[in-house]
Order: sequence, then C-alpha cells, then structure tokens
Amino acid sequence: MKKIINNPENVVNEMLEGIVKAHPEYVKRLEGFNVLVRANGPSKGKVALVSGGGSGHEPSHGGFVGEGMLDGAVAGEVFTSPTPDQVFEAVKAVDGGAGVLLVIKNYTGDVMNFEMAGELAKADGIEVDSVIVNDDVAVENSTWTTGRRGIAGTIFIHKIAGAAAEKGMGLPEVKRIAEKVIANVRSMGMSLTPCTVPAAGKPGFELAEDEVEVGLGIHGEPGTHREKIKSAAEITKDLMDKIFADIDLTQDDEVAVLINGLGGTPLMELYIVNNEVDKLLEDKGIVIYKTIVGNYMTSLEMAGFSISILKLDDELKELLNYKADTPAFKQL
Amino acid sequence: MKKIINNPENVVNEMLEGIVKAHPEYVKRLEGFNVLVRANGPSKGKVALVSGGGSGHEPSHGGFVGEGMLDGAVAGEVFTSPTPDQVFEAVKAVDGGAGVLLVIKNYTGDVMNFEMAGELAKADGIEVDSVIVNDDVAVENSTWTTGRRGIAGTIFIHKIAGAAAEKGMGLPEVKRIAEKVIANVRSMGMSLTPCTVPAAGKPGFELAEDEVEVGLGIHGEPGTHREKIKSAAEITKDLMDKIFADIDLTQDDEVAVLINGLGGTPLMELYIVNNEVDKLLEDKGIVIYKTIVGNYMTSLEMAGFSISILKLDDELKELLNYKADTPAFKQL
Amino acid sequence: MITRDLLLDILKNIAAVIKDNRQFLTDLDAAIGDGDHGINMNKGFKAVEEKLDTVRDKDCGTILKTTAMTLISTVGGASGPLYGTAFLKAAMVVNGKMEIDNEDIVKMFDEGIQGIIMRGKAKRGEKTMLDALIPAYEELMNSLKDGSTIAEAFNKACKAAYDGVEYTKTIRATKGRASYLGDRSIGHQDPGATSSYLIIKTVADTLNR
Amino acid sequence: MITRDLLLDILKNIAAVIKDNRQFLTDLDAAIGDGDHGINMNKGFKAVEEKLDTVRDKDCGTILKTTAMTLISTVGGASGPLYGTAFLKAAMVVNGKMEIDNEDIVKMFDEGIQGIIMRGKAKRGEKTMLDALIPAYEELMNSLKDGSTIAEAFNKACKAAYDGVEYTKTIRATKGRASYLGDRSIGHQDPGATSSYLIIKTVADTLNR
Ligand SMILES: Nc1ncnc2c1ncn2[C@@H]1O[C@H](COP(=O)(O)OP(=O)(O)O)[C@@H](O)[C@H]1O
Ligand SMILES: Nc1ncnc2c1ncn2[C@@H]1O[C@H](COP(=O)(O)OP(=O)(O)O)[C@@H](O)[C@H]1O
Ligand SMILES: [Mg+2]
Ligand SMILES: [Mg+2]
Ligand SMILES: [Mg+2]
Ligand SMILES: [Mg+2]
Repeated sequence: MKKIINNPENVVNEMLEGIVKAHPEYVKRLEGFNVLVRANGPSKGKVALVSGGGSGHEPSHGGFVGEGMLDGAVAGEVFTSPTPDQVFEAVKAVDGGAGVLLVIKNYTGDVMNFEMAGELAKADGIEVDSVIVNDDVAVENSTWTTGRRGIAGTIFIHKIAGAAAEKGMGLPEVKRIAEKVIANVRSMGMSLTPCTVPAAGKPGFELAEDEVEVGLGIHGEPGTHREKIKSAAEITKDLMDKIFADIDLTQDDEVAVLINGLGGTPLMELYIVNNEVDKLLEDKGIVIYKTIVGNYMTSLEMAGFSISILKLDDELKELLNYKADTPAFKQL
Repeated sequence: MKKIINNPENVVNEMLEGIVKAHPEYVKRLEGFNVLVRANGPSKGKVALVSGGGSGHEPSHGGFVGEGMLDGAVAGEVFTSPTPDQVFEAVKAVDGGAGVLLVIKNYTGDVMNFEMAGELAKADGIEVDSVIVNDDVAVENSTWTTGRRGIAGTIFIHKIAGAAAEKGMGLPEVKRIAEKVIANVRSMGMSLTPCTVPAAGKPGFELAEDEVEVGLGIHGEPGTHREKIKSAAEITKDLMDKIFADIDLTQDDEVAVLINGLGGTPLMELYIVNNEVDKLLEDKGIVIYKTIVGNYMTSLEMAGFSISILKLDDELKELLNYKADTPAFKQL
Repeated sequence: MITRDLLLDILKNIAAVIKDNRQFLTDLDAAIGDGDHGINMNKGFKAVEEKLDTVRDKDCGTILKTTAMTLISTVGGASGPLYGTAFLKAAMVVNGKMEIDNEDIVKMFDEGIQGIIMRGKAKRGEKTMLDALIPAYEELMNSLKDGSTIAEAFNKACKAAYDGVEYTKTIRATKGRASYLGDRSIGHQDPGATSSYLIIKTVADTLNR
Repeated sequence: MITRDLLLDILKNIAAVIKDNRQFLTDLDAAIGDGDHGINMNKGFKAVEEKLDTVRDKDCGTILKTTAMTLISTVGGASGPLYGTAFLKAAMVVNGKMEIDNEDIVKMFDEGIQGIIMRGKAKRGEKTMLDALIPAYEELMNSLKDGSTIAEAFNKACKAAYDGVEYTKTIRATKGRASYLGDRSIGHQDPGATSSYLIIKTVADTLNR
C-alpha cells in the first residue's frame, strides 16, 4: 500500500482536520465527532440538509457543506457508513428550527444508520425527514437486490435540494424537490483499477492489465461484470445505453450531465468521455443544459469514472443555477 | 497502458472538444488550433493573459480561462510545449488592444516556443511581454541547470495577475504583479507513481512498491532523488524544509498555501498533507491567509502532490481575493 | 443458566475471537462486499471490551444494552445497526436480571433475530447473517426442548450455524452489498453469517469450558 | 555539390531514419528527460516529408525554409525551436540557389549551430545536441580544407558526431530538462545529440550512395 498518510487508523480524523484548516471560512468540525457543519450555521428558519456516508469519496461529503448545498456532512470510516450517534449529532447541530432532510444513499448500512439517527432526532423533537438516492442503473431492480445504489448522481440532489432549502422552501417542498431529482437522475460507472482502504492495506479486488470492471459501486465493491478494455467511445456508449434504457428521454428534452472521476483518472480522460457523451446526446436531439466534469464522488485512488444524466424541467433548472458556495462546488 | 481514450495520437484534440462542450459558457476553441480563449473575448481595453504548455496538466491551463484569470490557454501535445504558431494565434485572438502578457513556465522548450511567438506578435504590432515562472525549489540554481522549473505555483500567477488585468491595470503593472508573485512563491513536489504519456504507451519511469520520487517536475521527468516511502508528516516536513530554506518567512508573515494533487492522489491524502503543512506553519507563527487543496497542475494520472507557499502582502491579498469565474477555479 | 460473570466472559471471548478473525472476515467481505466487515466488527467489539469495565457490577440487561449501544456507535456499515439492534432487543429480555435462565436465552435469541429482521428487512435464504442465526436458533430451541443442557444446546446450535454458513455459499445474495453482484456472489460464503457463526461458537466454547 | 534533388532525398531519408528511431530516441529521453523526443521529432519530420511535395520545384532556400517552418510548428518542446532555427539559418545561406556548394555547406552548418546557440543559450559540454553538432562541424570543415570530398567529409563528421554522443554519456547536463537530474544524468547519452548524430549520419549515407 502506497499512500501519503500517517496511521491508517487515523486517516479520517486527520483528513477532517485538514479540511477544516483549509476551509475555515466554510466549515467547522463538531468537537469530538466526525461531522462538518457550516462555519456560520445553523441558519435560523432554514431547512437543513445533512448528507454523509463512508469516507474515501472526497470531496463528498464535507466538500459540499456551504451556502446553497449542505448544512452538515457526516464522515464514517473509509467506505463504512457513519454510526447513528454521529448523524444524530449532525442533525442537532444544523437544525435551525425548520427541520432537517437526510440525504441517504441506498446502501443497507447507510439507510439503517441514518434511519436510526432520524428516530433518535424525532424522539428529541426535531422534525426530520429523509430521501434515499438510488441512481445507479448498473444494479438490477429490487426483486433481486436491495435496490439500486446511490452514486455520483447524489451531487445533483445536494445542489438542487440545497438550493431549494436556501431559497427558504419548507421541509415537505425540499423533500419533494429532492425526490424529483432522484426520480430523474441515472448514473453508471466503470473502473480501470481497484483501490485500497488504508486500514485493509491491500486492494479490494484485482484487475488484469487489459481488464476493466463495469457497473461497480463507489466502495470498491465488485461491479456487474468484467470485460477487456475498450475505447473511450465504446465504453461511453455501453454506459449511456444502460442509462438511456432506464430513463425516458426524447428529442428536445434538457439534461444536466456529470462526468465524475473516481479519484485516479485524469481530467484529460474525463473530458474525452464528455466529448463522447455529448455526441451520443446530440444524436438523440437531447439538449445539454449544464455539464459538470471532475472528481465529485470518488473511491479513493480508483481509476475510472461514472456518467450521471439528470432530466430537467424549469423548476430543476432554476435551482441548478442557483448560487452555491462550498469548498468543492461553487457557482456564481 | 490502461486509459479511457480513443486514439492516443488524438487525445489533445478530443480533450479540447470535451472541454468546450462542457463549458461553452466559459471557453471557445480557435478553429484549427489547440487554443482555448474566453467565450466572450477579447475584452476591449483589458490586458490579456495567455498561458499554456504541454497537455496532461489539466485543469491547467484551459480550465483557468475565464473572468479574473486567463484570456487564452495554449495546449501542446502531452508534456510537450506548444509551438510558436499556436501561441501566436492565441495572442492575436485575445489581444484587446491593451497588450498581452505571456505566462511561461521555465522549461527550455516552453521559454523558446513562447518567446518565438512573442517575436512574431511584436512583428505584427501587438504589445507583448512575458514572465517566467520558476517556483520549484527542488532544482538547483541556474549555475548548474536552466534554472528552477515552473510548477504548481503558476496557479497563483494566473489568479493574481489575472485579477490585476481584470481590474484594468496596464501591461507594465500586470507584469510587475506577476513578477512579485513569482518572486514570492516556492513549491516542491513528490510522487508515488509514474505516469504514462498516451503516445509513448508506457510509464516514464519505474518505482518500487516502497519507493517515492522526490522533487520531480510536472512532466514525469525524474526528480532529485528516490527514497523509501515515509509518513505524510515526514514527507511534508522534508518538502517544507526545502521551501523554508528558500523563502524568507518570519513570524506573523501571511501566506497562501496550495496543496496540489498530481492527478492520481485522492483528496483525502491531500487534506492529510494540509493538516501537516498547517502545523509546520503554525509552529513558526506564520499566518495562513488562504488555502487551496485539489488537482490544479497535474501530471496525468501520477500519484503524488506538491506544496506551494506564497508570501503575501496587502496588494497580493486583495488580488487573491478578487472574483474569479473559470471552469476550474471559482471565487465568489 | 448464565451468570453475570459468565456473560462478561462470553463477551470478552467474542471480542478476542473477532479480533483473531479480523482479516478473515475482511477478506470474505472483500470478495463480495466492500472489505470492511472484519475491520468494523473488531473496532466494535474492542470498544465493547473496553466499555465492559464500567458495567461489571450492573445487571445483565445493562451489560447487554451497553454492548448494544457501543456496537451501534462504533461498528457502522450494515452490521453495526443489525448486531446493535439484536443485542438491544436481547438486553430488554433480561432487564434488571443478574442471571439468565434457559427460557430467557431462547427468548433473547428470538428477539435478537426479530430485531435484525425488523431493521434489515431480510429473510432466511438471502445470504445474510440470518442464514446462520435462524438455523442456530431453531436448533437451540429444539435441543433444549429435548432436554439438552444449555452447553450441549449451544454446541448443536453452533453446528447448525456452521451449516448455515456453508449454505450461504450455494445461494445468491439478494440483500446487502453482495446482492449487487448477482450470480457472482454464488460460491462465496457470507461474511455476516460467518461472524454470526463465530459469535455462537464462542458462546458454545465458553459454556463448555 | 548538393543538387536540389539530392537535398530533397536527404530530407526524405532523415524523415525515414527518425521514424525508425522514434522509440529509441523516446527511450533515451525517458531516462533523463520527459520521454517525448522521438515522438516530437517523428511528428515534425513526417510533416516535413508531406510538405516537401509542395516545394519540390522551388529553390534550396525555400525548401529548407519550409522544412524549418514545418519543424517549428509541429515539433514543439525544446528541440522544435532549436532544429527549426537551425534549418532557418541554414536556409538563409542558400536563398534562391538551386544547388549547394561546399562553401555553402560549411556556412550553413555554422549558421545552423549559431542559431541553436542564439536560441538555446547553451555551449559545448552542457550535454545537448551541440555536443554532436560542433565536433561534426569542425571535422567537416577540416576535412574539406584537407581536400576531402563532401561525402568523405560527412563520413568523418558523422564519426565525430558519434564520439560527441558518446561524450555526452560522461558529462552532467546543465541545460535542458536533463539538467534537473544533477549528477544522475551522467551515464546517459543525450537524446538531442543522438538525433543530431542520426541526421548527420543520414546526410553522410545519402551522399555516399
Ligand atoms: N438487510 C440485511 N439483513 C441482515 N443482514 C444483512 C443485511 N444486509 C447486510 N447484512 C449482513 O451484513 C454483512 C456485511 O456487513 P458489513 O461488511 O459490516 O457492512 P457493509 O456491507 O455496510 O460494509 C453481510 O455479510 C450480511 O451478512
Ligand atoms: N538550451 C539548449 N540548447 C541546445 N540543445 C538543447 C537545449 N535544451 C535542450 N536541448 C536539447 O533538446 C533535447 C530534448 O528535446 P525534446 O525532448 O524534444 O524537448 P523537451 O526537453 O522540451 O521535451 C535534449 O536532449 C538536448 O539535446
Ligand atoms: Mg462497509
Ligand atoms: Mg517535452
Ligand atoms: Mg462490508
Ligand atoms: Mg523531451
């Protein structure tokens, strides 16, 4: 294992310290917890958004704490859902009296831990609701699995529901918006290399020099299948075909595109992928309203990427364009 | 070679297409050239900034084209300086009548190609001047080398000289500001893995599983020496010691910090490094005015990082804080 | 009959066994999950062991509730809330008691399993810890009915849990992270079922000493 | 005496030799530079070869000027401006001429080297292309003075260039990218000196056919 770290058991703590020291104008840490909240929070009368999950997905989730996006982010151990007490602490800290929306990615552990936290918060008299993000079309439907996973499409929920909250909408409205985004976003990814959880010390899986893993999650868990590496055009087409099959898109529909790097893939390759995505959308007469390219929901140093497509309407467009000012996502 | 690309010979072209398609509100491409300029440029009466170099450093340099930073970016082949005709074309396209400043990193090829372009532009009646960035303290002084290299500290020149130009300063002033930044910024980097130029098809060097390369440039060229991998604290201290030895910093001085990822290193590790940098600066009573953490000047998929420290005064602070709106660097 | 001291022993021994099997459980999870099950469980039971000192002289319910809360707040992932809920439900059965009788044990086991089902919404045959726990529970109940001692009954339960783990190799996961693998999960044993087996085995071994 | 057709042949042959040595030059550059010298040079001379068709019936100066401009606008890196400038300076010597005589050749070679020095500010002994070119030039000049034919003179120049390349192995680079390596550049031959040797060798081989 070759990493720039100190003690593998202490990476989350040191990382959180490093984030707070880098961005004190945006975030502060809840003393004794792996929770980042807005430096100037809580915002009185504003619905608060709390997201989180295992660490190793940076800049998710702490990087999106700030104006127009999250109010709090809870960091579990690497690739491990945070525990209910941590989430509960975040909820208490960000509640400004207008209630808290939990943004949960659909992994058994995340769902259970966040829901337990929600129960604790409700028992404490805090208004809490939650949405479950499940954008990953690589996973079969819920007859055979726990349902689709939440992956990079989550960024759109943070951005758009975050804008709704910032604009002063109430908890039911913010939840409705978040669910609209969830209903309209689909993603799929692939990877060229595994990644190594520091505490594990060795890669989660192995890939031959000419092999790629298709449809994998964001925790280094194996994907749907392996295949020989193909050209960027072919890989992109495969992923887009799966996305197209799962979302109703017709000519003149408007979409937002996220080409998300998994941590070890250079921007050069992400832009080459974007070039292919653009062609495929153009072929169908679909209008690209906004494109985001970069590392937003990563899996440590894994090489690979995911594509997320969000179908937009006027309401989502306006919220997508709303100002955001966070360490990792800014929009003027 | 495992990359998400199509034809290795065509990566720069496809990448530039992908950038323009992702960010049409920021950049457009000069037809037939590997040059990106502001979508709404040239800005009449404003000094224009042109930067560039080999490709493979994304988001440098095209990602910094936009309000408050660059007016044009010239992309060479991967890790190869662009040719004079390309730079010349960029200069012609961005000139708004107030002259053009070339930001050149101190590599023999870059200096010669950009200077030839400057000569062509002057012959064409355009007011052109240039600055040469040489922030890399890993390299010995110019008795033994062509002088220190330009690496990630270049971002500060783009940001600060870009702000000066945006504020309406004249070419000599913008140049003075750029040179002040150059005089006050020092950087040093290290890597855990090599990277592979697509057209070459194999890594530029090899490293054992427990070895790191210290003080290397941003083109995969070997560094000053190799050593066994150490802890983040030790590695950071080594690099900071070299930086401290080269820049006059005393108690209460204010600095900006850039922890720059080389492309394959996760943000988690960069933040762990930032935590160490912060401690070392604090120990000396040096005040951190602003910190930037992320992939800004990369070497394809190389794992590793560099630290840049910029000593600030009131003028530089004001310009550093000035609004910027580009694909890869935004400041509200 | 399990005395408070025996209960404390059992918990300490579980912590030791989980620690010994940290890498094994992690490797099992790496094959079909995300490779953290051993790390998470070890973190949790290490914390439990440390916490036990503070409740040595409390009743069995308090000891088990403390165990549950510690697991919930340290393990994380899927197994944290599941084991945590199981211990919490079991704790409620022996609230205030200084000893646990055989009837309690059956009830605790049943409540624990119901807690896991409530929290995780899985059923037997979905390649989870339930595939070790439910057969073990059934075997325990039947053996006690047939007149076995508690130590004998746990030996049989342990055997059933083992078979349950073996059975998870033959089926496809439809719950938890391994479900994403589809048929590729077949052939691998479930990490959570394995940790459940190890826990039951440790109870049996401790009782048989 | 080099006729226009011979000049065109030489340039075509250089393109072929550079192509054959693309990987070799790149590997040399990977060791002490950034591993692109062969790629860059090949790109440049391939473009030159394609461009030659458009200037077949022009004078030697135009042919060489076209070569220079093509190299400048395709090679990039350090070697692009350097070789480009060298060819540009050499072109100026034979402006309008349909043939190149021995005196021109010496002058062209000298002017080319001066161009490289002007552009790159290096001198002999800094582990650059100059360490192949300057000894080759001196040998060429002396041989011609001593009455050698141009073909013989280029053979000797080629030998001197080769020795120059060998010499670069023994010294530390103080110019170009290899200078960053400090003493670690010792033991490696300079890629630019090697491409210069290959170019001179190709001239020699073409003249000797
Ligand atoms: N819904 C569920 N019900 C019961 N057990 C489950 C469920 N989901 C997962 N598990 C168990 O949890 C184990 C994985 O635990 P662990 O690796 O700690 O969590 P995670 O999958 O979040 O990383 C699986 O092997 C399985 O036995
Ligand atoms: N200042 C200089 N003067 C003469 N030759 C130089 C100079 N700098 C570099 N070179 C030559 O250029 C060669 C490297 O060329 P190339 O790899 O194409 O450029 P780059 O170093 O920009 O990648 C070196 O091997 C050396 O011979
Ligand atoms: Mg996990
Ligand atoms: Mg180069
Ligand atoms: Mg797991
Ligand atoms: Mg080179």
